[in-house]
Formats: sequence, C-alpha cells, structure tokens
Amino acid sequence: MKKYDSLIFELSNPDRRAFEIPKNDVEEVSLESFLPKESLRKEAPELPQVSQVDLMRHYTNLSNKNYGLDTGFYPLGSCTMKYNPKINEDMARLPSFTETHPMQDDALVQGNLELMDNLDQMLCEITGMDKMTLQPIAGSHGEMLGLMLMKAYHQDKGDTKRTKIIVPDSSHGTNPASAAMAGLDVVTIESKENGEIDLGELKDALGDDVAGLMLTNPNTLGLFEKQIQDIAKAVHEAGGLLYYDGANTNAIMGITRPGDMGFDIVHLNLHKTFTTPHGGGGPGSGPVGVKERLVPYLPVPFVEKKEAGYKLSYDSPKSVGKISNYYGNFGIYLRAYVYILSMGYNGLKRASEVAVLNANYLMYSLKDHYKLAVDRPCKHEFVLAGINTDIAEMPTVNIAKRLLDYGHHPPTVYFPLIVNEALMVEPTETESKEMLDDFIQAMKDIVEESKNDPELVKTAPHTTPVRKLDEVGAARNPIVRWKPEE
Amino acid sequence: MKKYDSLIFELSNPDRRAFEIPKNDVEEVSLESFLPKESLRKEAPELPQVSQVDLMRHYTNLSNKNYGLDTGFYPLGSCTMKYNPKINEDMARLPSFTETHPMQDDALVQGNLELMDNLDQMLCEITGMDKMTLQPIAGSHGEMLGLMLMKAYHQDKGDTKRTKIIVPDSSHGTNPASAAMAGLDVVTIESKENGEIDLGELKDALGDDVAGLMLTNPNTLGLFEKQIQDIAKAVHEAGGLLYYDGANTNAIMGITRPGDMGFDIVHLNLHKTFTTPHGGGGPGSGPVGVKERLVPYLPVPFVEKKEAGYKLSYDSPKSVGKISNYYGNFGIYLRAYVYILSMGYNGLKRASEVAVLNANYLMYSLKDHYKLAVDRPCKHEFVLAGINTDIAEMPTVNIAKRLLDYGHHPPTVYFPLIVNEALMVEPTETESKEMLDDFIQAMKDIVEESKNDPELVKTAPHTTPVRKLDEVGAARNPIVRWKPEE
Amino acid sequence: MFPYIANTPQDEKDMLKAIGFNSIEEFFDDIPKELRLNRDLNLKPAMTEAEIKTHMAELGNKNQGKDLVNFIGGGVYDRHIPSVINHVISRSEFYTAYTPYQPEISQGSLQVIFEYQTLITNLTGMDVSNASLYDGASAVAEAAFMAVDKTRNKEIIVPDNIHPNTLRVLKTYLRFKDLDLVIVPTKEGTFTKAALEEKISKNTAGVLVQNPNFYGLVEDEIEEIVELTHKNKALLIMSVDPITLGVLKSPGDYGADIAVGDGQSLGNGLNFGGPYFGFMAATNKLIRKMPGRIAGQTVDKDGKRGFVLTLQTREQHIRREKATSNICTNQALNALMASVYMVALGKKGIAEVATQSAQKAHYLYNQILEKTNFKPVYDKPFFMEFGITSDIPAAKVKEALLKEGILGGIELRICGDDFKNGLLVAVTEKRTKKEMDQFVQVLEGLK
Amino acid sequence: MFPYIANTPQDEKDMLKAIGFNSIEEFFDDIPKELRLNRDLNLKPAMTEAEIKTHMAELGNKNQGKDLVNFIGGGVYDRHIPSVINHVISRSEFYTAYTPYQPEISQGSLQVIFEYQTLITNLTGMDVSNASLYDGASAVAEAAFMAVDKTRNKEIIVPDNIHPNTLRVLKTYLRFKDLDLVIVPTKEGTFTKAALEEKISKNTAGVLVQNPNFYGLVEDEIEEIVELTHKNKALLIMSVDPITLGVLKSPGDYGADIAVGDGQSLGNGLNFGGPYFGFMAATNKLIRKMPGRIAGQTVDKDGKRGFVLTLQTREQHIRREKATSNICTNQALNALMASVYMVALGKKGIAEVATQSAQKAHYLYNQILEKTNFKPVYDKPFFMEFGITSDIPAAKVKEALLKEGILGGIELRICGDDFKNGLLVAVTEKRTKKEMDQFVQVLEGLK
Ligand SMILES: Cc1ncc(COP(=O)(O)O)c(C=O)c1O
Ligand SMILES: Cc1ncc(COP(=O)(O)O)c(C=O)c1O
Repeated sequence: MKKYDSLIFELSNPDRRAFEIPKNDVEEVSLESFLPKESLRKEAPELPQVSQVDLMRHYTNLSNKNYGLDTGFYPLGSCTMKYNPKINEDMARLPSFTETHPMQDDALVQGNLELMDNLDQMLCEITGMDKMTLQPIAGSHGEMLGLMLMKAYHQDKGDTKRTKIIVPDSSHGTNPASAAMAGLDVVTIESKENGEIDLGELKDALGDDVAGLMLTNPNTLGLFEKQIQDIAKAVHEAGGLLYYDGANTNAIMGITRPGDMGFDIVHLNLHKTFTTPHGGGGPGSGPVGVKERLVPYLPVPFVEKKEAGYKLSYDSPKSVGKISNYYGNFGIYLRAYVYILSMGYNGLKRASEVAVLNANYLMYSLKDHYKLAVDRPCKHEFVLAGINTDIAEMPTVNIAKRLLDYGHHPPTVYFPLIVNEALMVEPTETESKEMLDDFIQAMKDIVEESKNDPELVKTAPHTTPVRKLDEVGAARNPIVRWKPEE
Repeated sequence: MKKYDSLIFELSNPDRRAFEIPKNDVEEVSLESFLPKESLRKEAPELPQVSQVDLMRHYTNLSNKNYGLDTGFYPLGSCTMKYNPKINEDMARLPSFTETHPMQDDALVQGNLELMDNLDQMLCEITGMDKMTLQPIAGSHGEMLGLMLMKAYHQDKGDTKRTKIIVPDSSHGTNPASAAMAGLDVVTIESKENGEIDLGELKDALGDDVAGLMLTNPNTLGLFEKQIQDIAKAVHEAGGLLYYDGANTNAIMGITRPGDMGFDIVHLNLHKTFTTPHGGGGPGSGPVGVKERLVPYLPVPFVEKKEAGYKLSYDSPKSVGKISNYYGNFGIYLRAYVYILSMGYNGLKRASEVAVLNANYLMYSLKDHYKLAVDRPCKHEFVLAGINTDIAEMPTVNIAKRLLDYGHHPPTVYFPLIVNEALMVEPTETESKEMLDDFIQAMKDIVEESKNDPELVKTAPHTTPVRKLDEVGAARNPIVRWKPEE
Repeated sequence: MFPYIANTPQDEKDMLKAIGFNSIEEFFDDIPKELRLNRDLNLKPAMTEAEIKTHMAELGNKNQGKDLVNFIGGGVYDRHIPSVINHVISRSEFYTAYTPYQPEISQGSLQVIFEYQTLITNLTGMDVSNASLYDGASAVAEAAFMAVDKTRNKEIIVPDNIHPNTLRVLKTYLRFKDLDLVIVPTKEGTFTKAALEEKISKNTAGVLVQNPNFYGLVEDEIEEIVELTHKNKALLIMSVDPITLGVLKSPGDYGADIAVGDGQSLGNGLNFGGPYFGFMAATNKLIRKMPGRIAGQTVDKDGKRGFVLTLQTREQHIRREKATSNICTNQALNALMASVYMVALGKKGIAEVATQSAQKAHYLYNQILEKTNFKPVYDKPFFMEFGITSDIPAAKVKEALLKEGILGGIELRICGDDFKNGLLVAVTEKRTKKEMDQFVQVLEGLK
Repeated sequence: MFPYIANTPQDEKDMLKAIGFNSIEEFFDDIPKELRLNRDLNLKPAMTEAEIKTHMAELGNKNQGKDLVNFIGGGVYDRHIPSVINHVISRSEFYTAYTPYQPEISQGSLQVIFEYQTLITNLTGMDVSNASLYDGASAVAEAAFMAVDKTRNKEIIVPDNIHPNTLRVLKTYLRFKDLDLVIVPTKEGTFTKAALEEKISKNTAGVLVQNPNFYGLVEDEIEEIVELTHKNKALLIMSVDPITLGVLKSPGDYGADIAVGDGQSLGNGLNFGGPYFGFMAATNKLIRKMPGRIAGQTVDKDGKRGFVLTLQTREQHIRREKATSNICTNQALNALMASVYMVALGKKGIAEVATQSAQKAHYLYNQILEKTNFKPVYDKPFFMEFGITSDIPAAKVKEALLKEGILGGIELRICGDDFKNGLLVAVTEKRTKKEMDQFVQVLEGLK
C-alpha cells in the first residue's frame, strides 16, 4: 500500500539503537589486557544504527513487496508450494525444543531423539525404504549424500570403477550438480518426448562403470514412468543402483512407493511435500532413505533406541561421515513431523489424490489455449509447451509476467529444458476449485490479450512494486553490496 | 500488492473446514435426551466454511489493505500513536499469564496480583495520585468511572444537589458522553481561543450544584493551562472536584503531574501513552487514579498486600461496585507494565521531552504554509487551522486524503471543534527527524499542489486500495451485514 | 540510547536550531515552577529486554494455571483455540492500527468489522450488530440503557440467576443514572413467567434473561417471558453464551429485542479476565439506539465496494452528551479473534463444540451422581455447567482436586449462603474422559 | 474433512465432470498394479491440533534445556535474541515465499538478501558475499572446492584445532571428490607458521584457519600464515565466529581470500543443531567461483532501483554438473534473522556483545583458576571459550553442575585422549555474574 524504497543503510544514524543488552555485571577489563593488540580491529564493523520502530517498519514494508503462499496461488512446478500450516510454526517455537543445544548429553534431549526416530520410521513407511537420515539440509544436499552413499557402496564392494551416474536430460539441475559434488561423472541420456526414460538408450548407457541412475517418478513432466520395473531391473542387473529424486512425492503418498518401485536411495524435500515453509529460499530439509544394504554407509550420528533410552550413535565404521554440522535442520523436520501427524495415513493419501485431481483439472481446462507437452493424464503437475500458436504468439516469459498483474504467482518457466517455452504448473491439493478457476480464466484472458493487445502482455507487469527488471545489466555489471556514496 | 475483494462469506463451501476439534471420547448421547426439544435450534448458525489456507489468505490480504503504526507515520492527534514494542507482545503471550482464569483462587495468581499492585504504584507515581484501579477497559470507561467516583463522593458527603459537570467546548466527545453515562448534567463552557479555560466563565459556572470540572492539560490544542492552579483553587473552593482526562499524559511524564496540579481524579489511556497497541479499535485500558479522599469509592475488587501474599479484596462498603466483569484488560495493562519497566524513570521523561521536541519541530516547520491555531510553543501535539489561505484554498479533508497518496496517515481532522478546519498533529517521540522532514515536505507539497493543481488534491486519494468512499450514502441506506444474494 | 526513541542528541540540536530554539526546556517554560517535578520519578531505571524477560518469567512463575486442568467457568471457558487466530491478530497492520477513521487505508479493519457484524447476527439470529463492546457485563448495562431510551421507562427487571458480576456492573451503571433495578427471585434456579408477572408493569423498560443462566441451567420459559415482556411494551434483552448458540435457540428465534453476551468463548484466551469483548445485536428498529461503532457497506468514487464507519451521529464525537453511549475504543482485536474463530469452526464446527461440551458435561455429571455422594444443586436441564454440593465445604473439594492438578470450579457461596457447599463445575469440549474420570475419583475419595 | 485440503467430494465430482473423467482413480491408471500400495500406510489416522499440542508438549517435556543455564559452546551459543527477530520472520510474505524467481513480486526477499550481503561483507571485511549456505561446516567444504577450482590443485591444509564436526564434514566432501586433506598438528593449541611450512607445497589449493579456534584460543600467527599461503599461490580460507568480529580483526584485515562461518550466533536460536546457516564472503576476483545465490542491484523499465538474483550462470539450474555447487535451497530465513540481528545491534551493539562475552569469560576463567583446583587446558589468549581440566572426569563435573541447573560445557575427550578430563566452557554476554559464581562454587565443591 505504501511506497517504500529505502535500504536499511540509508536509515542509519549514529547513536540510534533498536536493541540493548544488559550492562555488564562483572568488572570491565580492557580487551587489550588479555588479547594481543594485533588481534583486535581498529573500528567496529559498519552495521547500521536505527531505532526499533524504523527497523520494524523497514522489514514490514519490505515484506509487503513480497508474494508468499499466504498471499495467493503459487503454482510453481516442481516446488510443491502448498499451505504451511500454522500449528507447525507454533510447535516449532516451543521453548522445550528450541532451547536445546546440539551438544547436550543424550539423556537431556530424549524428546528430540524420540521425534527423530519416529520421523525416520514414518518417512520410511511413506517411501518404502528401510532407514532414513535426517542430516541433509536441503534437497540437493540429500542428493549429494545419496550419491555419496551409492559410491561408498560400490567402493566398499571393491567396485571402484563405477564412477558414472546416468541422469536424464529432463532432470533438475541439482541432479547433475550433486553428482559432481559427489565426484561422479554425469552421463546424460535423452528422454523421450514425454519425459520418460528411453529404455534402449538407458541400456546402451549401462555398463560396469555405471554407479547408478538418478530419476524422479512421476517424472519432470508429471508423468509416471510406466516402465519403472524394467528400468530398475536393467540398472540392477548391470550392477547399478537407483536413486529417487523425491521432489515429486506429493503425487504418490499412500498410492505407490519408490522403495517398491525398486529404488535403492531416496531423498525427500520436506519443504515441498511435507509443508515446511520455504522461507524465501530456505531453510529446507532433505532426508535420505535407503534400502538395508546401504544402511552401513549412512552418515553419523544416528538415533538408536536402547533399553535406557534414545542415544546418538557414532559407531558405524563404514559411514560416509558427516555432511553437516549436527543433525540437520531439526526445527524444520519437526514441522514435517507435525504435518504427518496432522494428516495421518488417510490425509496423506487424500492429499496426493487431490493434488493429482487439481493438476488434471487445470491441464484439461487449459488444453485448448496452451499446448500440452504431453496429452495424457498427469500426476501432481504438468507442463505446457507455451501458448497455443494457432491462436496467438507470445513467449512464455511474457505470459508469466502478465500473470503477475492477475495476482497469481506464475508457474515455473523454461523448465524442464526438454520442452520448448515450458510452463510447469503444480497447483497442489491445498487450492480450491474456485482458485483454480480463477487461474484458468487468467490464463485464457492472457491468450486473448496476446491476440488482441500483445503490447499489453509484452510490457507486463504493470501493477507490481517494480516493473520488469534489467537482469542482463545486473549480471554484466554486478553491484552486490551497498556502499555509501562518496 | 495483490487485489483482493472477497468477503469471507463469498468463499464458503459446505464441507470445507479450517479447523477440527478432537473426536468426542465419551458416549455421544443426543442432546434431546437431556435438553427440552424446544430449547434447541433447528439448524446450526450460518457460519462460513472454508479451508485453512483460504482463511489465512483472506485475513492476510485484508491486513494488506490496512495501515498500521508498523506501516508508517501515524500523527493522529490525541491518539498518541507511538511504536508498540515487540517485547510487550511476547510477554503478553506467556502462558503463565494467559492461562490463568479470573475465578482462580488468589493463591494461584500471585504473579498477576503482584503485577497489578506494582503497576498501580507506578501509575500513581507518574500521575501524582494515591491509588489506582485498573478495571476500566478504555479511556471513556475510565472517564465514566471517574465521574461516578466524583458523584459518589458528593453523595456520600450528603451533597446530593451536585449534579452538574463543567466541560469545556474544546473537550473530546467522550467527556460529555461519559458524564451522561454517570448521570451528570453537562455544562459546556467556552474555552479561550487557545483552548485554555476562561477563568471568568468558569467562575460564573461554578456553584453548589457543580460536581466538578473535567479537563485535560496540556489542553486539546496542546497547550499547558498556565492558570491551572487558579482553576483548581476556584473549583475546590466551590466544593467541586477536578477530573483529568489523561489522553495528553505523553507530554508531561516526569515533568509535572496532574496530582500536583490539583486534580482529584485521573484516567490514563494505556493504549496511548503507554504503548499498548490500539488493535484497530481496541482493546485498550483506562486506569483511574484518585486522591486519598476518593479511595473509598473505587470499584471492587482491589489488590491488597498481606503477610500471606496478595489478595483481591471486596471489602469496601462505599465502593461504587463494579464497572466491568473482572479486573479490566489484564493482558493489555501487562504490556504497559513492561513498557514502563523498559523505559524507567529516565526513559519516560526523555520520551515526553522528545515528543514535545518533535511536535514543536513540526509546528514551526509548517507555520508558513498552514495557519497555526495558536502561535506559541506546544507540548506533544498542536493544531493547525487549515491551509494558509494566503497561498491557496483547500478544505482540510482534502489535505488529509492527499496525504494518503504520500504514504502518511493523516492527522486528526476537524477536532477540536473550536478550531476551524482543524488538523491535529501528534508525532510522538518514536519518530525520527527524517520521518518528520518527510512529512513536512509532503505537507508543503500539498500546499503547492493546492495552488497549482487543486483538482489533484480534491480527487485524492489516488493510490489507495479504494478511492474516496461514499460515507453519506452508507449512512442513508445502511447495509451493515452481508446477505446471500437471492 | 532508548530503542523506542529515534532522535539522538545530535538530532535534537539540529532540530532546535532549525526552528530557532536553544533547548527543549524552553517548550516547558509555561509550566509554573511550583508544578515542575523537581526530582526523578521514583521508578527503576530503564530495563533491557533480557532483564524484562527474567522479571516477567519470575512473576509468571508465581502463578499456577498453565498446566492445570480447568473446570472453572462462570462465563469464561477454557476451550480449544485454533492456532490460526494468533497468526491473524499478529499481523501488525491489524494490531498496530487505530480505529479506522481513514477508510481508504483501513479497508482491512473495516471489512473485518463488517464480517464480524454479519457473523454475530447469524449466530444470534438478530438483524444488526455493532463492532463490539467492552465485555459481557457492560454490554448488559448498555442494553438496559437502550431499553430505557427506547421505552422512556426507568425500570430494568433481572432474575437473580444471572452472573453475579453482571448484576454488580448493572447495579453500578443503573444507580448513577437513577434507574431502578428490580430483581426477580427465581424458582429452583430458573426464571419463570409467574415470577416476572409479579414485578412487571407499565414502568418496565426492559427484562433480562440469561441463557444458560449462571447455574448453567437452560431457561425453559423464555417464550412466555418474551411474550409477557412485549405485552408490557418493554424490551427483552437476552444474554447468551455464544458457543451454546451452536445448538440452542437463538435470541432471534425467541423474539428478543437485544442480544448481548461476552465473546471470550469465541477463540479468546483466559487472560485473567481480559481482554475479552462484549457483543450486542438487536432488531432493525433499534439500530439508531445502539452504542458503539458500526461498519457499513458503500462504494468508492469508481463504484467499487468498500466499507466505512457509519451511523456515526449516534456517537459521542458528534452527539457528545446526547450520544447513545460514551464508548469510543472498543475491543476490535478481540472481535477479530472471534471472527477468525467462527470462520475456522464454521457452521458445523460450532455445533460440534457446543454438542461435545454438553455431552461431556453430562458424562461428568452422571458419573458424579452415580459414583459419589455429591448431589446436584438443581436437578434441572443444564447445558455444560452444573452445581454440585455435599457435606464438605467447596473450598476443601477444590483443594483436593488441585492436588491432582485440577481446578475444580467456582464456589457457589458467592451467590449467597443458600449455596454453602455448592461448587459450579464447567465442562468444555476440551476436557477429556481421562480428566473427568480423575475428577470423579477425587470426589469419590473425599469423605 | 482435512483443513489443509480445500476441495470437497462435491468439488471433486464437479471437476471430474468438467474435464470428462469419472474418478480420480483414472489418473493413476498408468501405475502398474504390482506397484500400487494395496494397504493403508502404517501411520496413525489424522490428529487434530489439540491432540498434536498434547503430544508435542509431552515430547518436549522429555527434554531438558529451557530452564538450564548454558555454558555449552562449540560454535553454537546461547545469546540474547532481540524480540524483533521473530516478529520479522513471522511475516508470512517472507516465510511462505519460495526462492525469489519472479523479482517483480519478490523485492522483499531480494532486498533482504542484498542487505544481508552488505552486512556480511562489512562484518568480514571482504568484497562479496552470497545469500547463505547450509551451515558453517559445509561452508568450509564449499570454500575448499573454490580453492581447488581456482588453483587447480588438489590439497587442502587444515590445522587440527578446528571444530571436530567441521573436520568430519570436510573429510566427507573431499574424499568423494578425490581431494587430499592434510592435517597440521598445532602447537599448544594454536596454528603456527612453522607447522604450516612443513606441509605446504605447490600442490596446496587452500589453507584453513579457524579463529578463534575450537579451543577458544585466538590464533596469533594468522598474518604469517596468510603470507606463507599466498607465497605458495594457495588461497587462505578463514573460518570465524561472526560475533567475535565485533572486536577481532576481520578476515579482510588479514588478507584472507575467503571468509566462512556458521551464522547461528547472529540471532538464531539453539534449535538442537538447526536450522542455522553458513555464510561465505570472498574477494572480488572469486565472485564467479562462489556457490549459491547472489542478489544484485539493477533498475526496472522505469529506471527505478530494484534487485534480482544475478550471476546465475554459476548455478546448477543453468550449468548443471559444471556449476560451482549444487546448492539450490539455502537458509534464507536464517540469513534474514541474522540481518535483523545485525541491524538491531548495530555497530556499537555488536562490539558490546563481543566485548562482554570476552570479559565475562575471563571473569569466570580467573575465578576458576583462583578458587578451584582446575587448570587451563591451554594457558594462552582466548576469546570467550576456554578449556579447563582436573583429576575429575569431565562427565562427573558436568553432572555436578547439572544438579545446580547448569549445562557445564563440552567434554574435550571428543578431540582425542590427550584431553581426557578437559571441559570446554563457553561464556556469552547472556551469562550473569551470579550464574558464573555458582559455576565456580560447584567446582570448588568437587573433590
Ligand atoms: C526436481 C527437484 N529436485 C531437486 C530439487 C532440489 O531441492 P533443494 O532446492 O531443496 O536443494 C528441486 C527443488 O529445487 C527439484 O524441484
Ligand atoms: C482526549 C481524549 N479523551 C478520551 C479519549 C477516549 O479514550 P478511549 O478511546 O480509550 O475510550 C480519547 C481517545 O479517543 C481522547 O483523545
């Protein structure tokens, strides 16, 4: 409502304070008396000095320039932007959890450990895996760990030449990037037009140098890999392992399980399927589940249930070690735990069903106005190959920007890379029919506008706090911090 | 950012639920088995049924159409819109306070009672009174109670013909209205041009039928009643009492005290001077303090400190009784308590000083562009008598509406009634010089606009979620609830 | 120095210079020396957040309540509160706003009030609602004034089974306006037409019925009382627990003229007595007699729907001593909490809360009668609150319950010596079978 | 039925009909029968909010911590947290947003990142910062990869006095990329130029210094180490506790190439290990080697200042396996918490926090040495954390402290058998004299 364009540094004024700590109640000896003078800086770092009201107004006004799930529809494909329940936030702020230090003795954090153990079992049940680690801090972190486990497994078996990982070209960028982090060489295979694996291509790529295959199912186009059993068989027969990118779990909860499809390693994005909020870019949580034979390689520590209570154990000689400082994002997976309890077995299944219903409803309602990447029922998301060029011409980017004027967050654009002018739409189960209808109408209106008033669309957005931003200029001449004017 | 125009009723859809209670764990007997059928309604009341995400989005989007203190400058005269500290909110939500029932035994709420007793003493110290009651729920409620105390005092002294209360014409509307609630007849006296009492007029009005005088000091024009001692003397000599409307306490904390000026009864608006948030129209808290001789009439119960601990006592034969259900707005005055602790004696005084500095800075910076009601240093607020008509003509209402386009909340308009085209400006101490300068500039710009482009000003606001609203139409044909379309 | 004061000593200097003053002191020159406080206020110096947290934790720890099982009622109930409520009222655009005097930037608050009014009228079955009042007790007093104003009579009749605090507040309000309060004795706890007939007259301005009444009983002659009241040209004021309206007949169903009550039960916490809010709804013809704010629908310059405060000529800032009431600041944020509660529950949810409360209360009641020596205070249909009594003083009973972490209820001796050992027990949907069984067990153990 | 699922069975019917399907089941037809889960998931049925609150309270009550006095550090510190932080991050426009892919409606998140980057560079004295990384340990690993990438060498040198978990994480990351980790033994707890000289070579990609190191000691040969590292054409990575930079020389002051650390101390709670965030800042010439998001300033169509994600060609979604890192989702909200913290404290405040922490730590240290039989593990300059040792096993010492409500610290035996009875004690500005005196008293009482 209010225009607000200040940077916090521009508000700074010496002697202002937004917060004070209590006076020191011990003797104030000078730092030089116990620290070498050379170790001390000459002047305190330049942090802004503002009053508390200016601080609150600054961030309140900035928040008002942001669009969140609580603002409106957010059909960002692959990101599963579903409602973040408020009870999760309340539970995550209980001092009995927040005020525990990661280095406290196990006996003092039995509640935390029990929660971790319970969640491990729940996630195993949902995915059909045998054991989970909660240590990864995001999806990609889970991917990296999962691939490390894969590699560790082969190495442990003496199978050291398995350094390649097969990744379809439809995959998310984090998949190959995570493979690189785990020191694997990426072999990209072309997917079929519908995003499914080309079994022939796969078989050609398989060999005794292949560590495994990385996949998501439903695939990036929102379609179920019908040949998943054959794929699994082929990979396993070639001595490889199957890795499941869990970003698409919201399609299948209680319906089918990666573990049952033949996957050996799975990561989940709790900040997608399991409603932990995305925070404008994190924190997330990316637990990794494995089949029995991979359990020895899981990171330390893990929770053990003993007679005397729960215990964090580091006793695992084959473990890959650690990938993050403590036990992952405890405050985040706690929210996922609350969500799973809130939904129960019945609610989770219903969530997947309605997510799929909503996606199909959108897809079929839009199919005359936009090109479908594949005309076949989708799962929880689907991909449009841009506008229906029989009606009008308009690049996907402009359609997305014009949607902003209609009050909707646009779908994911230009991903997956295998579809031209892609618009990847994921409505999730938390949206109502009315909201979907409103979105459908907006999408259709934009097609009409593209025909009748293309300039209007091309110059969008018109109603946002800033107009279209110069991204090329930003990259060419990077200004990545504020500096006082000379 | 997003346009949003739905009423919650328009989102309703049977079978949707935003919240559920646990299943009944005792036998579900039918209500008819224990209640007469005639006492039961035929159908549950028509409350909307929405999903949780729709509920949150509805209120989030509505909030985005609101302007709060955390949004920007709010110089609403007489309302003391100062920053609402966040620690107050946190403390008010501590379960150890929120989860106490007003009918618990005193022994179980010793913390609450101690807080009430401490706050009583603090407010007495600040106002110079002898005893406070925290029972009034808002300022007007305090006024009503204060006048009841005044009346009870006279009646108890057998002085039953004192049924008149003198109220200056510059006073807030609640003053005469509260007098009516307390069964007193209002005698309005004209103030001098500067809002001060005309001692002659006052003396003429005084007599043995007068219960007292109701006043605020600094007065409604933000000026200190220099003759307050003479006024007090006159009223007291005539057998009347002096009532202090505490809305202007923010000018005088630690500087002077109503009790020392001769006032017998004081109410405070904790939701003004003491930073409890205004909530879009409450809850507030309006404690009333009195001098010793009025203590016997204070409402029951009051907190007593005994050997064995604090105790709520009802033992007060001359008490006026109760004016609200329990002990006032506990959760609100708790915030005021935290505020007073946060500021201390030194901070409260500094707050008043800076509030006065800020007001004078604004007033003198604007005096060439607007007419000053009185050209003399003000206290925490001041009144402009509209635009400087030597420069341009523009009704105050349009200036206020145009300020909205500049991102500022307008001052109070057309109050006090004794000033034509009044704009009553109260910046408070929590605003920075930069913010004041921004406001000054906007006010000056509007004068320029009024000269050069009066239409622009007259058709304001231009940038708000709705344009100027038809208030006359609303009153002529009141639609005060939503009804489904037939 | 002070986090809540923006301007620094340097700012002070610059500002004074700009307007031609030398010191802040000059602005206070007009305050006579004798009136200046020539010492510091006798308060502690400023405390930091950290120190305040410690102090408040210490104070809070002197209370007991948060881990106790609550069977205390008396108009204030321990219910399930949806987590969304706090998230909504924590939006600072709501809680840091003033009363919506500038509608163009206050559509949030105004629409909330408009929706609240609609929810309350739907709940109570009345035509119009205001934006909230202070609390349930003062709402009764305001309703009494409306009746007086409307009928030009001076007498308000109330039964003796209303909340004792409501009675206290009403007494105070009426006394200062020289109005008469007539108290009708009830029969076996309920208000009868016969009893009213003895008191009602052409001087009567209004008659109050509280349903369920303070003893938790469901009044069974309301229809007759309404009829008799109207026959005498008086207004019928009905005070209700809003939750019970999930299943009980509404004031509108009974033909009441004014419905009032305390809204605490609608998603507001216990908070040691406040803030809660009072609600008031009435028939169309009383709209201009109503106290408080009212929001109305209108259109803006471009014809777009919008909301404003309306019918303001009833109010103090325009009518001054002739206003319908002095109320200005009301309980807007609590009314918002209630709105969110009603929306979160919805039509089915509110019926469910009411039904479960009643069912659970009857479970406990039946268990007590079956297994213990306690007797009912009144053996009559009740909703979710009931009185029990025995040879043992209620204070002793409460003590025994407290040992097991239970807050047992309200000692009925506050209603008079007749109720010597009476204990008023409230059961909401939040109570579990286990908690109630433990309650019974403690009572069984008492000899 | 489910509060988080909007569409009802009726909606389902309408939607299916509109698109010409008969049942949701049809959308799942392509899943082979053998893969269908032909049973319910073995989870409990849905729980209501109320049941969840009870369950979570029960779990939480099995922890101890919230009322204990915390002297545990090891990179995670119990500090004063300004109340404004939670109010800011509770703005749902921040916490319910995705990564800001659509800048026109994400200026809030983007400006927050831009400001965060500025704050971190000001704090560390470096040129550029990214938008955050997972945590301090993985930030060290990412920095190691940067050094490898920049120098094309394969060896990372670290002293043995860094956080043992950082070492663990680094080992894992390096091992899978076939990179070499060389551990330099430290002398009396600190990293010396002489020790480095023995290991550094033309194969070295990067050298890590942690200051203060895990034992809390302030490293005193950093300048020499930086010089030596640069002479060998390797990069110097400095891992720092951000609070200490309120008074200690920054990585920029020392001429480090990359500064990393864990941001927990900047206004993030303890949270049993997470979420916290890792920060990373570097010199200008490393900007294109950086992992993670970076926000940059630009202008919109109308020339107005705005912010976007920039230099994205480094990132996985464009460069895939050639990206600088796989990181996608980072720790944005925690970085926002840190920003609010740094703004709330300001230049003076952060110096004060650092100073008080150090002063209080030295008070406790001196009291212990004076009054008890405990000896320092290292008798060298430290900042706010120090090791003490005695004849008594550290576990026993902790036990005695716990009896008085004190969490005593970290048993140093996790760093090796040399430290058998060592206890690492951290003191922040939050600790009071009273708490420390009690700590000392317990130690005095130990025989
Ligand atoms: C298909 C897919 N895989 C992996 C990821 C990576 O997850 P994260 O962002 O948590 O690292 C994402 C999300 O960005 C994704 O959509
Ligand atoms: C001067 C003055 N007196 C009294 C009041 C009444 O206070 P309240 O709104 O809390 O009833 C106000 C505020 O509206 C006021 O400004």
